[in-house]
Amino acid sequence: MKARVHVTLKTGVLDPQGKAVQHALHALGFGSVGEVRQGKFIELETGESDPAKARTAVEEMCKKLLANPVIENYSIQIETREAEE
Amino acid sequence: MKARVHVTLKTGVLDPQGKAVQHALHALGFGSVGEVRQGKFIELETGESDPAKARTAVEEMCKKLLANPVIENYSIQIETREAEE
Amino acid sequence: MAESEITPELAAEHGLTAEEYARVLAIMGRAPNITELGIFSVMWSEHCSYKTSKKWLRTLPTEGPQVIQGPGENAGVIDIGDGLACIFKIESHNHPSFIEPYQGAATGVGGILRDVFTMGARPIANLNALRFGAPDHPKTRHLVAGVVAGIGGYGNCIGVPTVGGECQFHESYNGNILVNAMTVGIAPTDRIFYSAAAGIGNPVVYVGSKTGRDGIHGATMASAEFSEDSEEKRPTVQVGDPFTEKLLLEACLELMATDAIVAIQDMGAAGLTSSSVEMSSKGGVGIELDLGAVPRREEGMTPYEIMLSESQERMLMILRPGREDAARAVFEKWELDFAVIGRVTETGRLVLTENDATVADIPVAPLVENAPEYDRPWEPTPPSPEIAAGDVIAKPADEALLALLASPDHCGKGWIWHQYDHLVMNDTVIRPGGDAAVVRVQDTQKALAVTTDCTPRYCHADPVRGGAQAVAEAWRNLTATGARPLAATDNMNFGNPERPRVMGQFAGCIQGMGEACRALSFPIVSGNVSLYNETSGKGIHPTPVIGGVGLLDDAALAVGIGFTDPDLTILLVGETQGWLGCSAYLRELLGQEEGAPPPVDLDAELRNGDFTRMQILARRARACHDLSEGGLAVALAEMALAGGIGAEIAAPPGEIPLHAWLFGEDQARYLIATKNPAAVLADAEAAGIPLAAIGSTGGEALTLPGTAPISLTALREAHEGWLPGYMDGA
Amino acid sequence: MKAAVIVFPGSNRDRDMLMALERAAGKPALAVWHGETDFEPVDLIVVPGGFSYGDYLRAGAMAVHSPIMREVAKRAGAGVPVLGVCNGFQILTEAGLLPGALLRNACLKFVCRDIHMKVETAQSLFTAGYESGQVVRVPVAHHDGNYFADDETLDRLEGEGRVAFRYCTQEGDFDEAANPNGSIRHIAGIYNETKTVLGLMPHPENATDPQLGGTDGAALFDGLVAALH
Ligand SMILES: Nc1ncnc2c1ncn2[C@@H]1O[C@H](COP(=O)(O)OP(=O)(O)O)[C@@H](O)[C@H]1O
Ligand SMILES: [Mg+2]
Repeated sequence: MKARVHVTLKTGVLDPQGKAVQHALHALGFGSVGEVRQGKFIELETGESDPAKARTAVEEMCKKLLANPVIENYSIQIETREAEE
Repeated sequence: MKARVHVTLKTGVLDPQGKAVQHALHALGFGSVGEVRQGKFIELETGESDPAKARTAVEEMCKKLLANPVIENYSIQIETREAEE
Repeated sequence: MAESEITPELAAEHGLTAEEYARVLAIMGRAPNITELGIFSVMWSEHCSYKTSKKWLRTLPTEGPQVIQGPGENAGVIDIGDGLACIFKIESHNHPSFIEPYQGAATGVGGILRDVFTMGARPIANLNALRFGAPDHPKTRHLVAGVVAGIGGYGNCIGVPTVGGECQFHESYNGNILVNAMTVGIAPTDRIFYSAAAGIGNPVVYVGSKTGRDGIHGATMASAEFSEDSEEKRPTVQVGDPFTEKLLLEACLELMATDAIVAIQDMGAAGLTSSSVEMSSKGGVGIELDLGAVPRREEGMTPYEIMLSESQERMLMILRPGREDAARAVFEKWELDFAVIGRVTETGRLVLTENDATVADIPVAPLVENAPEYDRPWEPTPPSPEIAAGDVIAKPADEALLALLASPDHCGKGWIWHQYDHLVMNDTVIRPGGDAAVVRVQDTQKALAVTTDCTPRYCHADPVRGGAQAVAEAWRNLTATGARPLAATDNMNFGNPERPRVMGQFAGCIQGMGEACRALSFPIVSGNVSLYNETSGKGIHPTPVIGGVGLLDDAALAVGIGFTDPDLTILLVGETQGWLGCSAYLRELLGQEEGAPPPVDLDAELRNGDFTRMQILARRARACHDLSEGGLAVALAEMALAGGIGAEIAAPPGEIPLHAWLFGEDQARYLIATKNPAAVLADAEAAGIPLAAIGSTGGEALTLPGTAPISLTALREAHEGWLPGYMDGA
Repeated sequence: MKAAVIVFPGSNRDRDMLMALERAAGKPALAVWHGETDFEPVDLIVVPGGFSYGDYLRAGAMAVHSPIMREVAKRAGAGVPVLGVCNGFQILTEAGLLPGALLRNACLKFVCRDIHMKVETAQSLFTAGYESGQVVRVPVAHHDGNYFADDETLDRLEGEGRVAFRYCTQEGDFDEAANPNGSIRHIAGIYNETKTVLGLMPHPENATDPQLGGTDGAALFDGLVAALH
């Protein structure tokens, strides 16, 4: 069972990457572009077959490794096209 | 209108970051984790109100800046929870 | 924010004691509002006010003919001739780095860089002194990886070479790692910028990044003990933006080449508050700021948040009247925010307005001068017993050496410094890995030697001796390259000063440092204090890190530690008694951290050091290395490995047991490898310097007395294998 | 030889490069700000190392859109030699002046150390100062130096003699330990079709001064000066 994890900076935390992309897009003529935020996207094969178990495991992985709650939020999708939390 | 862009490495391009995450997850005891791929996730306010126009603009941004076609694929979602391309 | 009622409880939540809050009421003549309370709280935090340490710091020597500016400005300034000054300082980012290692360490580097370029210097070298918990502590590996990546991430991007530092492990740092960053820069002596505001009516200008809600109360966090739930304090960590800092650096230096700037101050801890208060206090003037004009990243920020934000990559300047447009043009060229946000006044008050309403009004002089100052009770550390070498178990010398070289504290740290760009700027004459690094001073023949040092184990056993030893070792490291040590900066990392034992460690270390600095004419010109490095009642080892700077008049005369040729004679400068108390040998081989540390004879340091330097400058030394932890054997192995050439050493003289001869940590010693031993011996005899020829270089192995040769390959595996292996083995 | 060094916001080896060029040419090179659209005619254009725009999206991605890059591409097309080092190499691939891309180092860490590389051929403007097959020692300092291209491109590069340098051991052998970043087929630098554009990750400009521990990079600049005299 596959999981997709999005790790994004918390609102209020400076996002130099997003700021730089926004700046570059303006310079390229996309003047109407507003805020840009850049995050990480991780796809992984959980090796679980039960969605609930898979979610619990990925939740755990996020807490332990994939995200740092000091500055980041994460969201998890199990298998494809499932509604996000 | 918001857009969400996923930029991922093409299959065939080695993903050392994904491999390192997989390795670290195994070490943390998530032994059943299979392949892990890491990509970028960019959220942006397009400043457009028409979904078709927004998509065309973001498509353009991906080609010009957000993704490098030699190594990366991209996918675009306009506004929230819309089906992916 | 709705105007909350100010109660003593709220004041207490802001870290103010009842007595301190009473003082606030007396100064204000009324209850402060929330913004004013916030300002008092951060200005009177340990981090900004030095309320605990001031009394002791005053005892350090800070003057000398080379000193242009001692402590009290953003960084210390010393004269290096040719119309140039060297500007440097060290600073800690301990707490943030524990919570978010990458960003905490990165923003630490960003902060110390700003302290140096705000004075007009172009940074030319960075160093970092790191202390982590026990290697087997579950958090350590992750912290090492993050901190090192963060330091590299910031310094590499901005393009300042990171050329030195140190890294040690000890369980006392399990809950409180230390990340101390040092920056060294160069400025013309006639273009040094200070922070005292002047010129009634002059514009106050904000430049750099926009202000966000990040890091509010970082200064107070740095002044509080950690508890188990310190996760709660998380949002106080900032994200670094080295690209913006690079632009800020170039823009500031560009504007500094004109006469537009009256005064300038970076916004570090406590942001706009401490910068505006310090500028007005030093200038004896008032400052009025219109908070509505402050560039910001987020909507709805309150005056309290704007004043306390610790957003990075920002500066405050006072300009000469009429120079606003010229200055604006420079910052706009570099695509940075620029805003006139206020003016200098004659009132002596810090007045903040928003939409024409006054939101804070504080008399600056009492805010600064009536800041609390404590003479906290302290207890001296009880002396540790002296340990006789004969009472220490002797292990086979080869085994002992290999074990020491493969131990966390004494292994090669290349895994770390290869992640740092130590070559950018094209001036790195001596790279990391030896004693001090040496970087050239552009447009001159000169070079600076730079180092950081401290042996916390010694400081723990005997703070006075340990404090003196840290200074002596920094001085020695500079000397061993051929440099003349000029001045130092210090980072005082300690536990909770409200415990008399900890306060006693602080007082003791300062005493020892002061004695050594005086004896070696090595004044302290800047520094930083980090207290409350304590978790659940467990404090760190006392860690007064000394950052040293020395000068070589001719960069070509610098020597490294590596043996350059076979058939060199190896000379040992200084006296060896075989002091094993508190040694690396005891700790790593016998698992004992005990005994009194080696005595520090400052006269011998001075004599032996001056002699060694003279030999280097007379081109008699092909290589030179000072002796420190691990003693003679470890120093020899490092010289052999650095040069890729082996050596053979004779048996110890007289009655010194072999293990004490090889691993004793007697101070004031150097190894010199020379082609011309006779000349050096003659000089030593004439000068009354203890000197002995102990062996010679050559071959592919190190041969210690009474053991089979140890191949360089085996030495290298031990020395270079531990850290990468540790970091790989998850 | 008159050379120009392009300076982007975030370039940080521009001065190192200017020093190396001046040492070789005996006269200062021109520093050209990224916002310019034109500059005086020169014999060589250099895109130096650093972190243009912080390299915040992808190394080199944003610099490509600087006004000056249009002019650089135009002159490259007209045959003016262009040298891209480190970030400059990344920028030239992003700009499509060189094929392939530079990925995150396989070890995932920034790496700063001396490496050895083999000069594949002395038959180029840039390597005329070397012997074919010569092994030289120069430093690298990068986070994204892991060269990648698809097999077809790689075969073509090799077939056309367009691999400029490969990482190797001191003895000239190719092994993984000698490859600091995981680059495919050990590639450290490549040419365009006409061999007038060179991109490489290592820093020859940081190996031109005996006081700094090595001079193996000097021949690259000396060779250029001789060829472009
Ligand atoms: N341990 C110390 N020894 C000497 N000077 C110190 C020490 N700690 C702080 N100082 C000096 O006190 C001043 C204030 O330091 P600090 O608050 O750390 O500076 P900043 O506000 O730039 O962060 C500086 O001039 C610094 O050099
Ligand atoms: Mg400061």
